[in-house]
Amino acid sequence: MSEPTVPLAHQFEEPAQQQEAATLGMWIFLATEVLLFGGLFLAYIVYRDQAPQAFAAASGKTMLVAGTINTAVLLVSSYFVANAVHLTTLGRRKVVVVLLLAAVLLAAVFLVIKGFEYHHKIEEGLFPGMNFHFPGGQARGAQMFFVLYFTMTGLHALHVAVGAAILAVCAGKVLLSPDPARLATMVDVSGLYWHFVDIVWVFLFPLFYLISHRS
Amino acid sequence: MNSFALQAAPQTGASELDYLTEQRTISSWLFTTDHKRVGILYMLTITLFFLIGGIAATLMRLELATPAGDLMSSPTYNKLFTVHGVMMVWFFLIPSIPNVLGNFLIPLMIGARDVAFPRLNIASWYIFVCGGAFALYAILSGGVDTGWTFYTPYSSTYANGHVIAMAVGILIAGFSSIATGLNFIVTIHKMRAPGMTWFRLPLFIWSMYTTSLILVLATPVLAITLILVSLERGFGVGIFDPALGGDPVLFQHLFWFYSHPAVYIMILPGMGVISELIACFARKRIFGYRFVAFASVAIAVFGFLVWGHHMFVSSQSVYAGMIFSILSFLVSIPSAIKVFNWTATLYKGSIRFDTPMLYALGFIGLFTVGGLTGLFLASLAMDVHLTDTYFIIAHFHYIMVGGMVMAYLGGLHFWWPKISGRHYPEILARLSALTIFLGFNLTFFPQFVLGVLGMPRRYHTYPDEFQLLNVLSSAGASILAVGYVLPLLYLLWSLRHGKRAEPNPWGATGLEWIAPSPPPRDNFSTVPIVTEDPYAYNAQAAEAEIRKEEGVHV
Amino acid sequence: MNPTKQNAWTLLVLFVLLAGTVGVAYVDLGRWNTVIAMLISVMKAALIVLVFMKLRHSGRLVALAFFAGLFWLAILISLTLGDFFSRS
Amino acid sequence: MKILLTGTWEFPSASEMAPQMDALFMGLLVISSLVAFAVAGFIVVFGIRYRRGSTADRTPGHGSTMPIEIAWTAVPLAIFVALFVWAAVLYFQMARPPANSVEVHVVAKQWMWKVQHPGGRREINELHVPLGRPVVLVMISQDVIHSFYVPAFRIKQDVLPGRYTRQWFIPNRIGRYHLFCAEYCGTDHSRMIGTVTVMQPPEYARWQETGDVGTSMAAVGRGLFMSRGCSGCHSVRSAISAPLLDGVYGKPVALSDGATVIADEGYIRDSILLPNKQIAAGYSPVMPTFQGQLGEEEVAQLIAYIRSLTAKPETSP
Ligand code: HEA
Ligand code: HEA
Ligand code: HEC
Ligand code: CUA
Ligand SMILES: [Cu+2]
Repeated sequence: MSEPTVPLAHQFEEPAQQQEAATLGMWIFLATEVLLFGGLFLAYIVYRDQAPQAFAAASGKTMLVAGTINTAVLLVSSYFVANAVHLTTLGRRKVVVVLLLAAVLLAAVFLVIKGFEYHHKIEEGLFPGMNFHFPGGQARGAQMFFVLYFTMTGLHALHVAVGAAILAVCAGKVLLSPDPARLATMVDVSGLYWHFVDIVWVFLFPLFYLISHRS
Repeated sequence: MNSFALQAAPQTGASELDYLTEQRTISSWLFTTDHKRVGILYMLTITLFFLIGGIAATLMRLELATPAGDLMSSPTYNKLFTVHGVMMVWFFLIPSIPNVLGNFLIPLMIGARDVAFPRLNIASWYIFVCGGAFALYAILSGGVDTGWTFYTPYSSTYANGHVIAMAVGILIAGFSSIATGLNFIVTIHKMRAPGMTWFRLPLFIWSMYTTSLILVLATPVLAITLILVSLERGFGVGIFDPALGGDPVLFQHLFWFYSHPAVYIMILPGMGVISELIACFARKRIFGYRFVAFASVAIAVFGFLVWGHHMFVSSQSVYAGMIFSILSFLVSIPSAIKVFNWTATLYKGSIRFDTPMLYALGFIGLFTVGGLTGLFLASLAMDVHLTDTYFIIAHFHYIMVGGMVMAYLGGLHFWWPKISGRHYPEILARLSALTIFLGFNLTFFPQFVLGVLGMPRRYHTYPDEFQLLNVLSSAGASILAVGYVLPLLYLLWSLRHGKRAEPNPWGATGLEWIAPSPPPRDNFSTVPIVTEDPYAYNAQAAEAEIRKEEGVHV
Repeated sequence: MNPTKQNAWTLLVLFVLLAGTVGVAYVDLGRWNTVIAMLISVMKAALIVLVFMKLRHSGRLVALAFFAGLFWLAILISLTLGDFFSRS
Repeated sequence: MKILLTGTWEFPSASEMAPQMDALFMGLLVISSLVAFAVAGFIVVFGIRYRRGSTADRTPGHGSTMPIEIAWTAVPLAIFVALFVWAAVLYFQMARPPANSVEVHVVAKQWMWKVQHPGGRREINELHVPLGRPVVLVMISQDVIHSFYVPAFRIKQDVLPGRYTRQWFIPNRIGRYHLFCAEYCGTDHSRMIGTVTVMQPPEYARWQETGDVGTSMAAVGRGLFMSRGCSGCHSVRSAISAPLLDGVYGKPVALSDGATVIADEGYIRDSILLPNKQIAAGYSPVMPTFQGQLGEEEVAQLIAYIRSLTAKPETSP
């Protein structure tokens, strides 16, 4: 870690201080993200408690296969990024670039699948507010389910897109840097963000896709 | 005078250029990453927003001078108090001390060259300005009439005007708060000079640290709440509107989960400033330093547990109400500790009544009144009668205007020589501090009475019997306005004509006072090393010195 | 163990957990379905945080920052639900 | 000027709760004033005594500051707990209406109060109540949140859309008092005001008979029950399997998801407007929603009718 070549910004005294500051900053930022999504999770609990059956019925309309694939996609991408972070410290430029770009590609796959699901929902008349209809008399609760579904997965998808952009920038910088090991902190911190995006999905997945898929 | 207990070479500034003169172009300001310049940029912006909020207040008070709604229509009045609340809370008071004095002082006080993330710092200002632009757009293109609390389903379904633009503006300003809070936390953790241990930090730093904690942990919830309101309003999807399957009380929980802690964002920084001022002008080490420091932490943490006291008549469960009520009482204990410790600091001091000290003493009195009336509101049954009346308005103006704005002005005067390198005219300054104190009390004390008598807030017209008190309040407001305009004028005047300031005009302790006035870009030529506790004041020595001077004169 | 190997093992376990959570959804356990699903999610999240995000090696302060986020979320949720669930 | 001066300080107290509230207020006021004046007093005394250049003794004290810190933490704490208990007990009382109350229905809408008495008389922005009898207001809003506030009674309660809230009082002084909407509700919030008139019970009884009297709320509800087709299903002769509503009110109802709820106003209102929210056990969810077809007042009348089917001995009027 202690590469003497890391450029030191004028406000810092030593590289370790700079690196710790960046890491701490990112973790605090992630704490704020927890609370950003947290408000939505609270709404989810309150409304699911008010209409448990409607939520179960509505959950039946989500695409379990697509959701499962997407979960796997994000997990694998996280794995790539974790490796990329480690290998950056070793200065392994080529592998790192490949891993980061693979993660970006997986992010794109995720978004495409998500887009496909959205499209399907809208076709089916399950987009709230746009002549929403839901059979079986549970329309009210089901609509709330889909309000939360679109808001929460939408906000998450936004994070995926931002995260992918950050990873792409990292890949570019690593590629062009004469000494990739210098970029360890940057890749590390970007990776933290990416893993967090993954974690959010780990919770969204069962809450939306797995309420009722009983055979 | 006071020894600084520093092992660094004396900081020389004579040959260096200071942060103001180092570069003079506009673009050097717009692209600056210097924490001091960012502080100045914030100062200019929030002054603008304060004036907008103040003009709205002036118009409201004019309207309320008569019971009939004769000066303006009720939609206009409703838009005015919304503009007033939004501007004053999010665009003036929340960023006031943190972003102006905090930005300027934190690195200086902890002996750093800058904050941890200077580029994030200037970015937060741009984000803030961007949020302000949205809010101004919402105001100019017809206004918003929801009140600063945006209660659903009114805001999401029934309100007039550009609610979404306003919400987005506040949301964006919120991200600027988050950036600032994050920056301060990391700075205070990682950038302290050698020897600057936690218990050697000035209490201002403790208060900024705890404020940042709230900024970072509460603001995201406001962000998501405003997003949901905007979605409901924009797309007609039901989230909070019961007609669409939502629950309006959930909105109130989310909103107050942010907004109650936010009121502590609007007082903790003020408390920090007051601790500095009291110690300096009483020439005494602050009484119970650790208690005051931990009181800040306690307020920040326990402040998150009491939000339901805004919802005692909202149909919240009786049991939840009881929990929130007792916790509201408990969170008042640390404030009590602070008030008592400040008062005790005066004991056996050598007290000077310079302008900043006048503000500080005014703060203690008015904050105490505001806080004590908060206890009325935390008392469950009492709040049933008092909620949504002018008693509430008086309660929070006593704390926010009588407390925080006083502290901001006091701090501004105290550090003005450091910030600008100039002295302000002392007599005029004392006079306006007095004007503000008198005007303030005349404006807001009658409102307590109005509230007890039952006058509801957000009323454009009111029954005749409330007129006398309203007239008094409006009269007070005009005195208050004069009191605010004066500092604006003489501080500007002093930039050019004020006496030049030496590095430490007050004989204060603290690292910021060993840097030249104004400080150079990197604050310290050599990093200071701290070996002693803060507030190394000595009242006896100060008195002895006076005796010596007098002896010379005789 | 070297980090890349550790990451690989972690991924494997994550996949097993994923399969588990989907599988359990096909068994009707009443309200336990949700409980189990959430437990599995917490396990997955913990793995990601501890291994991929290296929280184990990041020091107390960093851990504190992250747990502050979780703790405050717990405050938000528990006190709000306290109201909703105690209404008569 | 006359307007300015007359009546400014008049502050009527017209309910049994009011004196208790005023006592609480005085208690808070006395304690707060003592504290505030003590703090201010110390500041003034220290400010004079230890002003710069005064000859007061400034030798630093010795000993620990711990005892005094503990003292000024513990004493307020004790006071706070006492205040909390005092106010909480009162609040709890305010949340529990006595059983024998007159029940008055209030519907709030932008920007008026519509009141309906059990006897059928309706009024707008007025509320007439009998002296000395407990009155419960059962309130609901048709649009946004309002708040029903009568300063002379020291009571206030938000009125929500989609859910009933209630508050009660025992008026104990004849007179006319302000009624305010206290929750901001839009343009004419400040004009959503009215008067509460407290009358002698006989006078109140007479008043109920005159003016805009319809038949009693329950009787109107009965008419609606027939004309809106409820009776088509909810009757012994019906071909559809729907629960008979006699005696439902106030009783526990088993739901299809296994839960049990008490059939109060809120439940019955939901059954009419959101029939699929909770399904009575053993029935299929075939009841259509009446959302958009029935206003809140009509729903209140239907509820009054369904309540009247629960043949409980009515308390004497
Ligand atoms: C900076 C802002 C600020 C601060 C610091 C506070 C501090 C407090 N506030 Fe206030 N409050 C607001 C701003 C603030 N408030 C605003 C803006 C609103 C209205 C929002 C809206 O609806 O628009 C509001 C509304 C509000 C309500 C809701 C009223 C309602 O709408 O029904 C309540 C209820 O409990 C309350 C209570 C308190 C309490 C108990 C404190 C305590 O923290 C105060 C603690 C301080 C002291 C108590 C004084 C010092 C103590 C002593 C000297 C000790 C000794 C005392 C004794 C032994 C008795 N406040
Ligand atoms: C946070 C800080 C803050 C500050 C500093 C103030 C400052 C003032 N406020 Fe406050 N106020 C709030 C926060 C604040 N307010 C909030 C949150 C609300 C609730 C809103 C809601 O209900 O949604 C509120 C509501 C509120 C009301 C109640 C409205 C209602 O419910 O109907 C009133 C009424 O008197 C009022 C008055 C004032 C006055 C007279 C000042 C004065 O201190 C202002 C004095 C300042 C100036 C006058 C500007 C400087 C002078 C000039 C620029 C001179 C030139 C201008 C002219 C000649 C016009 N405010
Ligand atoms: C198409 C037939 C039908 C009509 C018309 C109808 N209902 Fe119902 N109602 C039902 C059925 C079936 C149930 C039981 C299932 C349920 O709870 O939804 C029910 C349940 C109820 C309940 C809950 C009773 C309980 O025991 O839980 C109430 C109250 C009620 N209806 C009132 C009304 C009123 C008032 C109207 C007219 C405005 C009305 N209904 C019109 C079929 C009907
Ligand atoms: Cu109705 Cu305010
Ligand atoms: Cu509060």
